[in-house]
Amino acid sequence: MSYQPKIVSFLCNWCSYTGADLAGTSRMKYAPNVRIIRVMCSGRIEPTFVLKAFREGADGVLICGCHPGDCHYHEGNYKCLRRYYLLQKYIQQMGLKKERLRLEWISASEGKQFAELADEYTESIKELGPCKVKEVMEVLT
Amino acid sequence: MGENLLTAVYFCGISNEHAEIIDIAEVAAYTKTISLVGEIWHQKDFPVIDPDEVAAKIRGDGIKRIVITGYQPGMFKSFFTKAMVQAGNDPGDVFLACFGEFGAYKRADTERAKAILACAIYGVSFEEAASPEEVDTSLDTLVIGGGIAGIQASLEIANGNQKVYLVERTGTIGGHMAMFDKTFPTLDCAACILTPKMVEVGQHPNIDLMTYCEVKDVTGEPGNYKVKILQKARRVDLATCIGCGTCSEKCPRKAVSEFDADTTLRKAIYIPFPQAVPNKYLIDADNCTYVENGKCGVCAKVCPVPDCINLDEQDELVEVTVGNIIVATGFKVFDAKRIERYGYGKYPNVVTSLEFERLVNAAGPTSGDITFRTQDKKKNWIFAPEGNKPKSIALIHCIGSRDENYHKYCSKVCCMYSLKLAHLVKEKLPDAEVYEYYIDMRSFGKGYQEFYERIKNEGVNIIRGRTAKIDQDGDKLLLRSEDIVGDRLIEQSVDMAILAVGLEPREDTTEIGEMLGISIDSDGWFNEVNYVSDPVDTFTGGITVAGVCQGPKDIPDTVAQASAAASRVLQSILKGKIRKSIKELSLESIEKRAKELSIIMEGQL
Amino acid sequence: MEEPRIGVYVCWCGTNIAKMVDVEHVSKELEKLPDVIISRDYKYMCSDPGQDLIIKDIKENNLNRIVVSACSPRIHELTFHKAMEKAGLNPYLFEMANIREQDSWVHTDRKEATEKAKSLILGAINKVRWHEALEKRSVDINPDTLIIGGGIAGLTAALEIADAGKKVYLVEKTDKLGGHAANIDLTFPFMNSVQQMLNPKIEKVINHPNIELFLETRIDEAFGYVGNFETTIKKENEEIQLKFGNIIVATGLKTFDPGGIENYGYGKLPDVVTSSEFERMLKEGKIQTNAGNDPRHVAIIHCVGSRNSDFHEYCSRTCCMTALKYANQLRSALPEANIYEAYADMMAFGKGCEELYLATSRKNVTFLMFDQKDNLPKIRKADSKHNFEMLIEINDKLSGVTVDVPADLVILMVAQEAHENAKEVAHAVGVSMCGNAFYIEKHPKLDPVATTTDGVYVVGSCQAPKDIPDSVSQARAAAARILASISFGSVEVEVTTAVVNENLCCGCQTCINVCPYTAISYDEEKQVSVVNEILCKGCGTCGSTCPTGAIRSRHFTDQQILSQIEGLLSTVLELEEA
Amino acid sequence: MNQLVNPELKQELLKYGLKEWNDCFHCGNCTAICSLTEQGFLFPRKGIRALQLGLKQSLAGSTDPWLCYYCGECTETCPRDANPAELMMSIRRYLTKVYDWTGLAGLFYRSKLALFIGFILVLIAVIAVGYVKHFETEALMKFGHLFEQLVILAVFGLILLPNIFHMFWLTIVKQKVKAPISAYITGIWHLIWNVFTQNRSLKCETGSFRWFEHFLIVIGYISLLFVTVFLNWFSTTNTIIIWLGYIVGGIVFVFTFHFIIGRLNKKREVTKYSHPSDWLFVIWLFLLGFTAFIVRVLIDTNLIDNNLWLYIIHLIVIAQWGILLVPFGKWTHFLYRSFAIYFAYLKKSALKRQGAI
Repeated sequence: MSYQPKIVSFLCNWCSYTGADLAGTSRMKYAPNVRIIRVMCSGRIEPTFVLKAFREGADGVLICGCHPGDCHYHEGNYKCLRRYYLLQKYIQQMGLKKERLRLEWISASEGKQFAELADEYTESIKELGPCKVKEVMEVLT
Repeated sequence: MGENLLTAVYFCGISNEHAEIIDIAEVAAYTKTISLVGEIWHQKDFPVIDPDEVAAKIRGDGIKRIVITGYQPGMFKSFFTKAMVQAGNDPGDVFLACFGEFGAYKRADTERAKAILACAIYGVSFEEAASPEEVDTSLDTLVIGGGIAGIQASLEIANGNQKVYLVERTGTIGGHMAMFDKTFPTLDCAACILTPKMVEVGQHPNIDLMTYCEVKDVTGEPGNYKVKILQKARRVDLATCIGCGTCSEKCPRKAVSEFDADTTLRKAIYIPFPQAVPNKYLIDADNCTYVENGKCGVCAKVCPVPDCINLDEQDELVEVTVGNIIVATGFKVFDAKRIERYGYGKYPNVVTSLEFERLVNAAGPTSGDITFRTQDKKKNWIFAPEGNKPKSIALIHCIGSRDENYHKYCSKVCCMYSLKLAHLVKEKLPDAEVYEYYIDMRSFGKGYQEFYERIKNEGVNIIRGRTAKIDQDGDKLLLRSEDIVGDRLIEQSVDMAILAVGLEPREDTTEIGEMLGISIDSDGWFNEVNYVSDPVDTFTGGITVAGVCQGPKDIPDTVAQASAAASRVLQSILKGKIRKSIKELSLESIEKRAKELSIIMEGQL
Repeated sequence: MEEPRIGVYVCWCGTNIAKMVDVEHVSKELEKLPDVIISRDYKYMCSDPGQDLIIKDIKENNLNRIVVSACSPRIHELTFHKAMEKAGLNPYLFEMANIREQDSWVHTDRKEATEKAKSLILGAINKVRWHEALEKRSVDINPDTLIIGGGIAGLTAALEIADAGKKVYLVEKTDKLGGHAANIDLTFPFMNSVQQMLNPKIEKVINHPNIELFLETRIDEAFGYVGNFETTIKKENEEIQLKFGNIIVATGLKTFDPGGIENYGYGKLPDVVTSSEFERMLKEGKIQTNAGNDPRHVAIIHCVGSRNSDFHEYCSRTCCMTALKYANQLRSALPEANIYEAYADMMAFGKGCEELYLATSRKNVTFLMFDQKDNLPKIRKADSKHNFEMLIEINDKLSGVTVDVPADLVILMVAQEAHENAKEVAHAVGVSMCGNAFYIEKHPKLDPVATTTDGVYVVGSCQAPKDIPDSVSQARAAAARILASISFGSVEVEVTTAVVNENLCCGCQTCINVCPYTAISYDEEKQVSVVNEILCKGCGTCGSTCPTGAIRSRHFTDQQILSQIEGLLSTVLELEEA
Repeated sequence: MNQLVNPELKQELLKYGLKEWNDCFHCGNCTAICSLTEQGFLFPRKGIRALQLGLKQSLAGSTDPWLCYYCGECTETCPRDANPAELMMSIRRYLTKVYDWTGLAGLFYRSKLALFIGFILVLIAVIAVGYVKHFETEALMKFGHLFEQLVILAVFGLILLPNIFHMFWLTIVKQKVKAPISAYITGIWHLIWNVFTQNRSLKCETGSFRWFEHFLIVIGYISLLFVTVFLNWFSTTNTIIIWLGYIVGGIVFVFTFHFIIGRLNKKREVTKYSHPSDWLFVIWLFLLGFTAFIVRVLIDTNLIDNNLWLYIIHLIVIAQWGILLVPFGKWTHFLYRSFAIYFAYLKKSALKRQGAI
C-alpha cells in the first residue's frame, strides 16, 4: 500500500464540524486520512495542540473554522488566524514545511468543500512525505 | 355613521351550483336589513360589466365602500378597485366577504355566510367580531394520533409541565415517518431522528401514552371535554412484558405486517417494529387462532413472565376529562390499484413508494437490499432478502394526485420523496438505471432545489412526462411515456416500477370530524378556521388540527404546525381560560360585536 | 481522581456503519485496552434497548466513563446524556466518536474505514479518561420575550405570547408594522384580502397591554443565555435596556434585484416591473404602462433569480402561486387583455393551489414553459410596426418551439433573498447562517424553529422563503416553545464554561481582551481574572490565550484534547503496551 | 424568425366547436396512452400546445390530427379532464377550413344558418330540376345519374384536389419535408391499403368491432358510390349488381343507424361529444343508404312511378351530400385522413433519412 499520511484536523463545532457532518449526510467521499477533533471554536486551538499532534506522529495538521465574520463567537477565528501565522513560522524553525499546517474556512453548508479539501490536503501531504518529528523525538528521548 | 359610508354589496361569480349550496337569496335579503347597505347587485361572471358604468354608479349613488361577496370574491377585486379609483374613491375601501374564508361551505352554514358578509360591511374582521367568550379550562390535553405531529405536539405541551394523553390506534407511536428510510433533502435516516423523540414520549412523566386505543366519543364543551377512549385488548400486559420475543418466535400464525406496508409477514403476536414505543408485544386478535377458536395459546405457555399474556382480555372503555384536543390523525396513501393501467396488484414488480420505502430501509424486510417481490410457500407475494436485484427502476410521479379522476390536489411530498428514492437506488445499486417521470418538479422547500440538482448529477434520468401505462413484457415492465422536453416517445423497459402514490384522507376522517364537530373540506381534509391566518384552530373551541390530516405536508411543516397547535393549547393553559366555539355564536351576537367594533374604529379615526 | 472504568459501545446504525466498518472487530480490539471494562457492538445504540444496554452495564459493572461510537454527537449526544443520568452517572463523563458522518458515510474502503473508526474511538477513549463530572445548574426563566421583526410572523408570535398573559417586546426597524404582507393585496390561493386579515392584528398589537412596541428601533448585541438575556435597543438617540428570557427572530427577507439579469432589461425597459412594483399597482387600482395606457398584453415571468445557480439556487417557494394570483387579478382588471405566464415548474403544492392553477388556465391565460437555468427568456423592444411595446423570446419547452410573445407590461416574479443586515442580527443574537444567508434552524425537520443557541428561535422567511400560512405556523411553533419554557419556569444551563485557577493566574488580563462576551473581569483585590459563568458561552478562546494555563475550558481542557490527540495517532497495540 | 404567440387563434377555433382549450397542463399522458403515436408523430398533446400558443404554422403544417381515430382513451385518462380527443376534433374542423380554398367549409362549420340556407338552396334546386323535367321518372333518373357523375367530377376536380394540394403544400413543402422520391411511390400503395382496410384503427384500444364498423361503412360507401355512379344501379338489371347494391346499401344504413344510436347514448368516450357536423354526417350517410335502399325496393316492386317523391327525396339527400357535405363537411375527414397517412408516410421516410428515428 502506498504511503498513507496521518492528518489531525481540528474543527470548530458550529461551522466546520457541521460541514463535515454534511459531507457525511450527503455521502460525499473523501480520503480517510483526516482524523477529526471537535472543539467549540477554532479560537480554542492552542499551539500546544498542534505541536502535540506532530510530536505524536501526525504528518499534517488541518484547522478549520467559520468563515471570517461568521464566527459563532464573533472573532474566535481571527484569533486562530493570528496564531496560525505564528505557528507556521514556528514549525519552519523546527524544520517542518509550513504546508504541514493549514487553516481553511469551512461553513456549515460546505460539505462538498470539506470533502474536496480533505482530498486535496491529503494529496499535498503525501507529496511532502512522512513527517519525522516523532521518530526524532523518540531517538532524542 | 351613516351617509358617508354608504355601501354597495356585489354578489359575484355565483354559479347555479353555488346558489344551491348557500341560500344566496336569503343572504341578500338579510344584507338589505343592514342600514349601511345602499345597493345590492348580482354579477355572474366576467367580462360583462363595464368599469365605467360601475364607476358612474358609484359616483352617482355616493357609494363609499364596496363589499364583494361570494365564493371567491377576490377574483373580482381588481376590477372594483379600478372602478373605485375611476370614481375618485379610495381603492382601500373595497372589502371582501368570502364565504369559504371562514368555512361556510354548506347550506347549514348560511348563517355564517351572513355573519361574514355583515362583518365586511361594517369593515371589521370576522375573526375579531366572532370572538367567543372565554371560560375556565381543564389543564389536561388529549392528542389524537401518534405520528410525528402527535409526538411533537405532545412533547411540546408535556415539556411545559402539562399533562397530555396521547392516543394512538396502533400498537406503537411513530406513524408513517417511522416507516421511512431516509428523509429528504438532508438524507438523515428517519429512525435516527424520530426514535429519540419516540423514546422521549414513552418516558415522559407528563405523557400518558395510550397505544392500541381509539377515541370513541367526545362530549362536553370547550375546556371540559369528556372523552371516552376504547383500550383495545392488547392481551399482553404492558407493565410486565419484557419484550423478549419468545412468544412471537413460537407463535404458529402469520399475518401481513402493516408496518412493512404489507410486503412481508409477521406473527399474530408481535411488535410492530424493533424500535416500537412501547416496546412491548401485542396480539392481533383478527389473526389469532386462540381468539378464533379457543385452541392454541402457545404464547401464554412459553411466556417467561407469569400472567403477562392474558388471552381472554377484553376491550375496555376509559374516560378522561381534558380541556383541549389536538387532532393529528394523519393520512393514508392512495390505493394504486384504483388506476388499473399501471398494473399495480397485477404485476409483482410494480410497487408503491411506501412499499419501496420499506424495501430500501436497513431495518426492512430485506435489510435494505433492493430485490424483486418473491412468492413464499403459501403463494404470498413478499419481499425477501434472497430475491434478485433489479437493474433498472422507474419512478412515476403523481399517482392519484393532480388528477381530476382521483385527487385534484397535489400531495406536496411525492416529488421530493421520489428524488430521494432515486438517490437511494443509485446508492444501493450504483449500476442500475433509474428513470423518473414527472409533470412539474415541486422542489420548493429549503434545500429542495439543491437536492434536485444533485440527484440530476447522480445520473438519474429525469424526464418530464407522465407515464401513461405499464405493460408486462416477459420479466420486464414496459412503460410508455412522452418525453416532452426531449420531444420523443419513450417505451422504456425496466425491471421495477415505483408508483409515487399521493396522500389521501383516512377513511375515518368524516367519523372523527363528526365526533369532534370539525368540518371537512372538499378534498376530505379537516378544515381550519382560516387557511392563511389561523391554520390550526377549528370552529370548535379547544380543538386544533395538526399535520397532514389538515392537508398534505412535509415533515418540517408538520412539525411546525404541531408545535403551533401546542402553542394554542399552552396559551389557554397559561391563562386558565379557553375560547368557546365560534360555530356556536349566533348571527346577532356577531353582528352586534361587528357594529361595536366599527364604531370604535371610527372613533379612532 | 477515581480509576476510570470505561464502557465502549460501537453502533451498527443498521447497516449505515456496519456496512463500511467492521464493528464487531473494532469492539473486540478495543476490549483489550487498559481501563476498558466493556466493549460492545449493537444494532441501534440510540434505540431504547441500546440505551438500556448502557444503563445496565453501568449499574452492573460500575462503569464510570462511557464512549459511544455512532453518529455525530450533534444528533445523539443528548440522548446518551439522558441515558447516563438515568443510570445515575454524570452525563459529562461521556464522549462520542463520530464514525458515521465522518467515517462510514464518507469512505469507500472498508479496511481503511475500520482503521479510522478505531483511531477515532481511541481518541475518544483517551479523552473521556480525563472527563470530569460537571454539575448542571438550573436558572429561572424570565417570562418576557423579545421579538425582532414586526412582519406577519413577528405579529403572530407576539399576539400568541401576549394573549397567554406574558410580556412581549416587539422591535421593528421600520416605522410601521406588517412587513411585506402589508404591501400585498390578496393572499393565494383563495384570493382573500390581506388587509382585512392584517390590519386587525396590527391594531391589536398596538393596543395590547402585554406588548411593548418599539418602532424604528435596532437592537444591539444580546448577552446572556436561555431564560436570561439582556440587550440594549437603540431608538433614535435613546438607548433602552431590556431583559427577557427568550428571543424570536422574525426579520423576514427582501426581494431580489433583477437588474443584474441582462435578458430581462429591468431598469432599461420602462414597462418591465418586479412583482413588488406590480403589487403596488394592484393596490392602487392602476394597472398601466409607463405611458399611462391599459396594457393589452401582459407577460409574467417566473423564477427570476430563483433556481438558477448564477443567482439563487433555491426555489423562492411563493412566486408561482403569486404569479397565478396576478393572472387572476389581471383578468379581473383587464378582461380583454392577453395574459402570458412563463414558468419553469409550476409549484402549486399547497391546499387549494392546484385548483387555482386550473381555474387560472380557464381564464384565457397562455402558459409557456422555459428553462430557468439556461436559455432564459429575452425581452427586447418591439419595432414600430407592431402595436405592442415589447417582444419576449421564449424557448417553449412544451412545444419545443422558440416563440415571440408580445407584451406591453412584463412582471418579473423576483426571488426572495435574505436581508442585507441578516448577518448583523445573526451576530447580535447568536444564530448561524447557511450558505444563502438565511438562518439555520436547529434541525431542518424535527426542530424547524429552534437554533443552536438555546432560547433563540428563527421563524418565518428569515430562515427560508415562506408563504403566510407557513410563517404563521412557525411563529406559533416558536411561541409554543417559549410558552412551554415559561410554563415550566426554569431551565438548565450548560456548564461547559471557562474557569480560572486563581493559583495559576498571573493577572496579565490577556483573557479579558479576547473574550467576546465581556464575561471575564479582573478582581483587583485578588489580582486575578474571574469568569462570569452566566455570560460565558464556552468558546475557549481565553483558555488558549492564557499564558500560564490558569484558564480551563471545561469539557475541552488541554489535558483532554492532548490526550485525545495521543489516542487518535496511536494504535490499539501502542495503547495496550502503555 | 420566431413564430409570434397568437391568442386570437383559439378565439377562432372556438367557432369550430372548441370548448376548454387551456385545461391541459402538459403531462404527456395522452400522447403516451395513444396506441397510434410514434416517434415524430406525437399527438394529441403537441397539437394542443400549438393551439394554446396559437402557432398557426405548426398547426396547419401538422398531419397529426388526422392520424387519430378517436378511441377516446386520452380523454378518459386525462388527469385534467382536458378532453384531448375532442380538441383534436376541433383542430380537424379548423384544418378542414384551412385547406379549403373556397372558404365554404369554414363558413358551414361556423354558421349553422349558412349551412341551413345551403341545404334549403340545394333542396329548392332539386325540386326546380324536377319541375323542369315535369317530374318524369325516367328523365329524372337519367338526370340524377348524370348529375351524380358531374358533381363528383366537379367536387373532386375543383375543390378537393386543390385542397389536397394545399394540404400537401402546408404539411410537406412548407414544413421542408425532404422525403426520397421512392417514398412518394411506395406511399401510394400505403395510402390505398389504408383507404380500403382502415387498418390503422385496429391499433386503437376500442377494439376490433369499431374498426369493423368503420371498415364496413367505408367499404359500403365506396361500393355504393361505385354501383350507383359508375354502374348506374338504378337503371341496371344486372342481378349481381342489384344484390350488391342491396347489401352495401343495407350495410351503410344499418351501421350508420348504429352510429346514431351510439351518439344518442353517449356511453363511450367517442360518442360523448357531438358537434352539429357529426350529426349531419351520420344522419345524411344514413339517409343516403336508407333512401337508396327504399328507392331500389320501389324500383324492383315497380312502385317507383307512384312514389316519385321518394326518389326526389333521395336525390335531394344525394345532392346535399354531394354538394355540401362531401366537399365542405365531415366527409372530407375520410379524404384528408387518407392523405394525411400518405403525407405522414413521407414525413416518416424523411425523418428516417435524416436518422432522426
